Amino acid sequence: MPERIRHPPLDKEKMEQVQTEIHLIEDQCKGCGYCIEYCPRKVLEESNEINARGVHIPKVSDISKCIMCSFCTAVCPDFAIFVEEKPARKVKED
Amino acid sequence: MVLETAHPYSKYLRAEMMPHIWCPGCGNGIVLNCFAHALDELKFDLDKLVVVSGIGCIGRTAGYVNADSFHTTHGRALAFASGVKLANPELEVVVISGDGDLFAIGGNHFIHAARRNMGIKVLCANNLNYGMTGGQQGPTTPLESFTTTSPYGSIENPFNLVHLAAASGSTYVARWTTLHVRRLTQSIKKMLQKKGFSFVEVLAQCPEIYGRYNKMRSGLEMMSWFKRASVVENFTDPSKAEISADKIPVGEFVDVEKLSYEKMLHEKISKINERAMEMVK
Amino acid sequence: MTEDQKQQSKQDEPRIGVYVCHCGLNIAGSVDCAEVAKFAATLPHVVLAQDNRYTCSDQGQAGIQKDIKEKKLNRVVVASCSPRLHEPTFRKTCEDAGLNKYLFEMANIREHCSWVHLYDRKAGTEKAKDLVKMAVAKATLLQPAEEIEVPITRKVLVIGGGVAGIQAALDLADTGYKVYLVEKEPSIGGMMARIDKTFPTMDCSICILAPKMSDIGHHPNVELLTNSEVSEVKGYIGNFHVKVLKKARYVTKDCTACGECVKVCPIVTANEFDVGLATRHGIYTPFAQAVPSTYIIDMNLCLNKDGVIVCDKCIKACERQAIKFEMKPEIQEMEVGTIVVATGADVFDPSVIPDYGYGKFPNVITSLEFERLINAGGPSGGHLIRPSDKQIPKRVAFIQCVGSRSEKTGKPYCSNVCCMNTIKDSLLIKEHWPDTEIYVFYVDIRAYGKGFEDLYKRARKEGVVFIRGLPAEIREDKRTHNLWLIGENTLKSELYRTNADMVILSIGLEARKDSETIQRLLTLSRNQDGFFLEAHPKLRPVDAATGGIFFAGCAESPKDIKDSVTQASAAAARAGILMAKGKVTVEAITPIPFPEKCKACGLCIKVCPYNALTLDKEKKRVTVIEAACGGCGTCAAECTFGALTQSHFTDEQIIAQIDAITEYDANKKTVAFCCNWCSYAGADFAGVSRMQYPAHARIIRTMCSGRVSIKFIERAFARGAAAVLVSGCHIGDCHYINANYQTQKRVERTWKKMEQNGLNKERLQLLWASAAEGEKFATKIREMQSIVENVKPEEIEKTQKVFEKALEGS
Amino acid sequence: MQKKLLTGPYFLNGDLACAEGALVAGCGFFAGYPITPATEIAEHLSQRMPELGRIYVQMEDEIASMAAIIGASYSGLKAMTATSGPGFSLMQENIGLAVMTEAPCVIVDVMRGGPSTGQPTMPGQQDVMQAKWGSHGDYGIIALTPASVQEMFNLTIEAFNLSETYRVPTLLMADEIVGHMWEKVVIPPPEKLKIVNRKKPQVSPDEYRPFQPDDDLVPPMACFGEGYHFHATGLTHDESGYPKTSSSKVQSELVNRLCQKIEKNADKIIRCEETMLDDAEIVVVAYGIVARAALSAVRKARENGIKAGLLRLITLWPFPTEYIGKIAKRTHGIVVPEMNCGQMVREVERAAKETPVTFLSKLGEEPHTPMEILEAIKGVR
Repeated sequence: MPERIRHPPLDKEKMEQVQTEIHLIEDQCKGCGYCIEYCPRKVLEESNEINARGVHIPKVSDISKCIMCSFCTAVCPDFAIFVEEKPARKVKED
Repeated sequence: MVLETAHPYSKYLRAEMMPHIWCPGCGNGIVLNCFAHALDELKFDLDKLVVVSGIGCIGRTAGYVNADSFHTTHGRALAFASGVKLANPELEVVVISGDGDLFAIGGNHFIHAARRNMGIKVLCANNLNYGMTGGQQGPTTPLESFTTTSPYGSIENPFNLVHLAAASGSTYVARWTTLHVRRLTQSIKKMLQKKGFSFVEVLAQCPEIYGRYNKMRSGLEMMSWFKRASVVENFTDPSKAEISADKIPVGEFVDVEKLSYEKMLHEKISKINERAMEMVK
Repeated sequence: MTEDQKQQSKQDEPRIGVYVCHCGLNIAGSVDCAEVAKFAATLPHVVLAQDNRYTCSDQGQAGIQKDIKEKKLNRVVVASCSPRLHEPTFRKTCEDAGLNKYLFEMANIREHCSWVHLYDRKAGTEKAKDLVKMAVAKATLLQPAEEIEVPITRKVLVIGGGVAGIQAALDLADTGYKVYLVEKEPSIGGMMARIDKTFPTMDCSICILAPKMSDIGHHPNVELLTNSEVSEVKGYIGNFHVKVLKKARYVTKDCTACGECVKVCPIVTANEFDVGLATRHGIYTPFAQAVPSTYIIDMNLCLNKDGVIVCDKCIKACERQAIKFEMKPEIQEMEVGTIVVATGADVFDPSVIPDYGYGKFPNVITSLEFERLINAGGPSGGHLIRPSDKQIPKRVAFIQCVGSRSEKTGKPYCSNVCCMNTIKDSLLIKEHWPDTEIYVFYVDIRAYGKGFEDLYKRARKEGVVFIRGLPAEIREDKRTHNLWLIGENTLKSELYRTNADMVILSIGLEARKDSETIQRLLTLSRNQDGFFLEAHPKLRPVDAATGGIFFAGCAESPKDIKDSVTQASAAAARAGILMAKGKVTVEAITPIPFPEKCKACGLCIKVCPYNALTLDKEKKRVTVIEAACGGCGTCAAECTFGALTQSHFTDEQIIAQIDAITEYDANKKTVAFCCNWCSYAGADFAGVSRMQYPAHARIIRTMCSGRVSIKFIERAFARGAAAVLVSGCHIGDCHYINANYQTQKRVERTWKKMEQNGLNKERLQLLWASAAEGEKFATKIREMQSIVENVKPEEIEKTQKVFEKALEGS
Repeated sequence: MQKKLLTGPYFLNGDLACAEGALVAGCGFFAGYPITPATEIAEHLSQRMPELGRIYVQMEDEIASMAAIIGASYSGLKAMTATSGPGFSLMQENIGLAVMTEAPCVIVDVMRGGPSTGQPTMPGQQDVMQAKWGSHGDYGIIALTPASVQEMFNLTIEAFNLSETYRVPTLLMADEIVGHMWEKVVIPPPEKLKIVNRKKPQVSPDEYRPFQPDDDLVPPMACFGEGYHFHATGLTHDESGYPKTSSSKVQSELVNRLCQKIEKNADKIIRCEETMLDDAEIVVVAYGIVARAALSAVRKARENGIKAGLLRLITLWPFPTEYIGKIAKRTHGIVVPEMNCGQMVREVERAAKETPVTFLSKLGEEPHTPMEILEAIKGVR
């Protein structure tokens, strides 16, 4: 039933995305690119900033897309990235 | 970047040893990551954990885990671990080593430890070659692939580690690649809770050497090979689980219960010991 | 037919009996039947010609049977109504009298003559004579034929798991047949599962549906394939080879629907089942009573959609280990004998009507959204609340015929259910919140069914105000989000400005967007509203034109639950007949090969839509698989070497009809070819609707327009015909899948030839007209009138010379 | 101690005495592999260990046995293995690991005729150099050698005590005859025996550095499961135990310590038995089964008026170089009978400097007879 959905759900606050913050231990990153490649929401992208090892470290393109699945943390071979939840801001009335 | 909050798994790693020596994109880092994640999910008592590893890139893991750890001579991790486990069965003994260490020079110790169903958990990072010494052909190097000692393409039929482990008698056998981090973590958790000899093989990419010689120069390319070729085939026949260029059968292959060696030994000893004590009285 | 009858009728001279029917005044009113009968008597091989009031009556039929026996008739022609109506009847009459039923021909002097030339008795009578002459010419060449029998697989495929599909499946399964029920959504239940109460009985809809749903879930004879779609259907009546794409559910049957996985799933989206008014997670079940109860993962939203298991929260939460991301879609193949199409209908999207502000004003909702809000299991727990401020409205307005009975929205039909639905809804509101003011803006209240009128009276008694006249526009007070309905009360012919807290648009039903795929898969045809076309609106309401396929529920046209269930049981019964018999006879209109003339060029094989022909290159012959043949005749038309013709529509028989038309005054006539399923039925429809058009056309019936070979067109022109009309089904609607593509090609080739030779190509017309487009057919005939009148004799002579080669071998 | 330990006189062969010695010494773990002439040690312990609630396991090969006892040692148990020449060679790499990780353990080598498979049932003293130099790299090692069944018992206990004290693998270099001959053994009651256990760390896990030595150069030893979370590796490591493979300072400090640990304490480790040595002009230096013949040869020499004396080595390594040097100065000549082609004799020569050393070699199933040694003594003049 692919109807056109016109009204937002009555309990739309449930759709509110969790607020997250991505921490990067810059100099531990070896630039393998796994976190960038396999983030399901493409939150990360390669920055042109170079770290102490001379590799391009990842940077956040759009933090709002992050859903805190923490796959970047799990797939990072160098324990250089992890995600933490920020206290959810008050849902502003649209 | 907020620095004071530490990485969630930092309490499982020896801070002074970080960062580790593995090459950019090496799969061993992910194996260690999943191992730490499994320990975290089990709220594992690190005082009870002993990590033993042999010689090779993955051999350095013992040094990185914040628990009692031992770095044995090449191939002897399992024999050493048997001593540790029998001496103190309360210890959770985990051998983290490589395909060369466990199945070439250490092959004899592997099949016997499995045969005896020694209560040891084996986490094998299979990077398809001898990485530490510069990329020589190993016991799992795929047919016709190039290494520093098979410059014309390897002519040796590689081991099917899943089949070998199952045939030798291990009570839990699973294989994942470093792309299946979620299910690898669950398999490691399950392995840590198993009683007898349990074995998890992790296909870990070695882009710097094996990848370079076999048209998969970057970690990402090897990861996409894993994604393209891996097929989840839980509890299918281990003998059919060969790894080939276009198919990597992954999943859990064996999950049975068998009385572990140390349990049988200590039960027998306590029985004999009691009888001996009566006779003495 | 016994052996001796065959010998006897082959050698004998044709002894034709012609019966011209008055059909009361339907024919006699505008055609001089006696004169036609007298004329028929003069035709060659006609040994008896008479006219009578009702040939199709029992005495009429008995008369024919008496003549066959006494007068040794070996051919019968009846000039009366459309063969689509009574050919089967008269064929049976001949068969019962011992005459092979293929030695019978009809002349359609009612729908194609008397009813369309009511005010031109002379032209009508002349045309009737011609039609009889054509029938006699064909009858002379008719040969006896034997129908072959095809076995029916005793299994049935039901497409669509709404109440209609469920009822049909249960009936058939209870009869003992194996039923495959294919449902596209994760659960069966369809539209009825989303409704709160039903009318007129005010039952709780899901409470009466759920038991049937669980019966389906546990029935030993029903194999339920949810989250699946029919991907391919081959074969023919009794022997359908079906492929169903079973999309992956990613949750196995071990799931006990405990819901632990939903608690941990990070993905949240709008639940389509609640029309988006409630949320659901990435892993979900559409509603509590879903059958099967197994949960499903929406792989478009799940984080693991690219094949990498990024998030395993649900796997860890599931004790039964029922979640398997490695599931893959599979194709399941099955052999079935019959198919029931119960694909239901969509609801109309009122956002295309800007004046009502649906989608802009929050408090304008549709009746389906109302059903979910008033439903205890729905998003608001059964409280009718205004989406803007979640308050219970004091003044509610219903607007009827939104997306029904309106040309503007392209939905001219009445959707049957909206009036009663609104009455029921108003009573529901009065029941919960008695002091709510309710206004219903309607055009006509259609409470036609059993118990409907009582409900309507009760509503009015409860104080529901019915105002005749739909509002022209709805305006919103931006601050309070209340609404102003501005329109005209047509009974008091005064304007009204009604204020309402909430407006419910009583939306109609429309054909499903994907019914086009089902149509193509099963070679069905649809009416202009997009609903599937039944074989005959009166006599075969649940059969599809294609044998072995039946309809149930809103797929055939909008209807309420009671009618859907009734139709479902009817469809089940109809399918049961075929499967109980276990065999069906195939009409003897399959191709007849002449091996000696065959060049093994393979052209015929290329055009056959049913690949019912196989070519043996070495022996240079073509063999026919009768059971697979649909009977369109396209192959016969394609063969230029005369190595293939179609039984009962042979080249000679059609040419005899062309020659009969063009025997005299050819320059004033149009030779028209119409296909049995569409344009011929369209012409019948024009007759039934008494559309008047000039009498210059003479219609030759073929099973498909693909049967009309270039030779016939050229022959008609060579015989001096003023114009030729070739007509058939719309491209894509062809009863024989794509046979009419060949018609298009042949007419275009003839146009090119006419242009090259300087002929006026307007004299050859091509018309696609469906069975319902009588108006379109009549308009074409009126247009061609001027062409026929302005054709100069020189043009005709020149045409005759150009096409004289077509006269060889006549 | 479990009551089941033997006390009092018993008639045993060397292997059984060694086994009982291990039990008395508190050996909690034995891993072995069958090899003549040491199999009886394993067989006996497989019977006795369970009675005392201790662990016996037979591994797939000697390499595994050696690795296993290091593991058991690091799990807090005293551990032992027993083998013969071929097994001893296989064990060398892991003996090196035990040295590098300073794992206390005892390896019994009941020597037989070599090289290679050699004479499995015949005596030999051909592994003594392998005992010192068998594994690669420089390191200190302790090797004792019994000459009687009683000594098989005593020296096994002594070997455990030394290995626990100095955290070093300690070798017991017996030979086939000592292993297989039956003699009377007196087993003192437990309280009479001096049993030494390894030093335990006195600091908290955060301050503990697993390879930080005390002044005796021996670091206190934490074991697995005690919450210290320490790391031990065969790689060159500093006091923290973590690998430091590219620092020459760390390498030299570590290797020197591993050597000095034994050399500096040599006087506390070395044991010899002297007979009629004070006025001896000719000294016979011998060990193991050969020393018994040498004793009667010396006595016969004295009967023949020759001032002969016997120095029987009980500690092969560290070698008593100075001591022999001193003796050599006061004697005319030294006779060294060995059942090999000259191994310990080299050390004696090095220690004796100018004093002439006559080497008396003998191979095969028969050790030297007293007469042969006597002739050699006479020949010195």
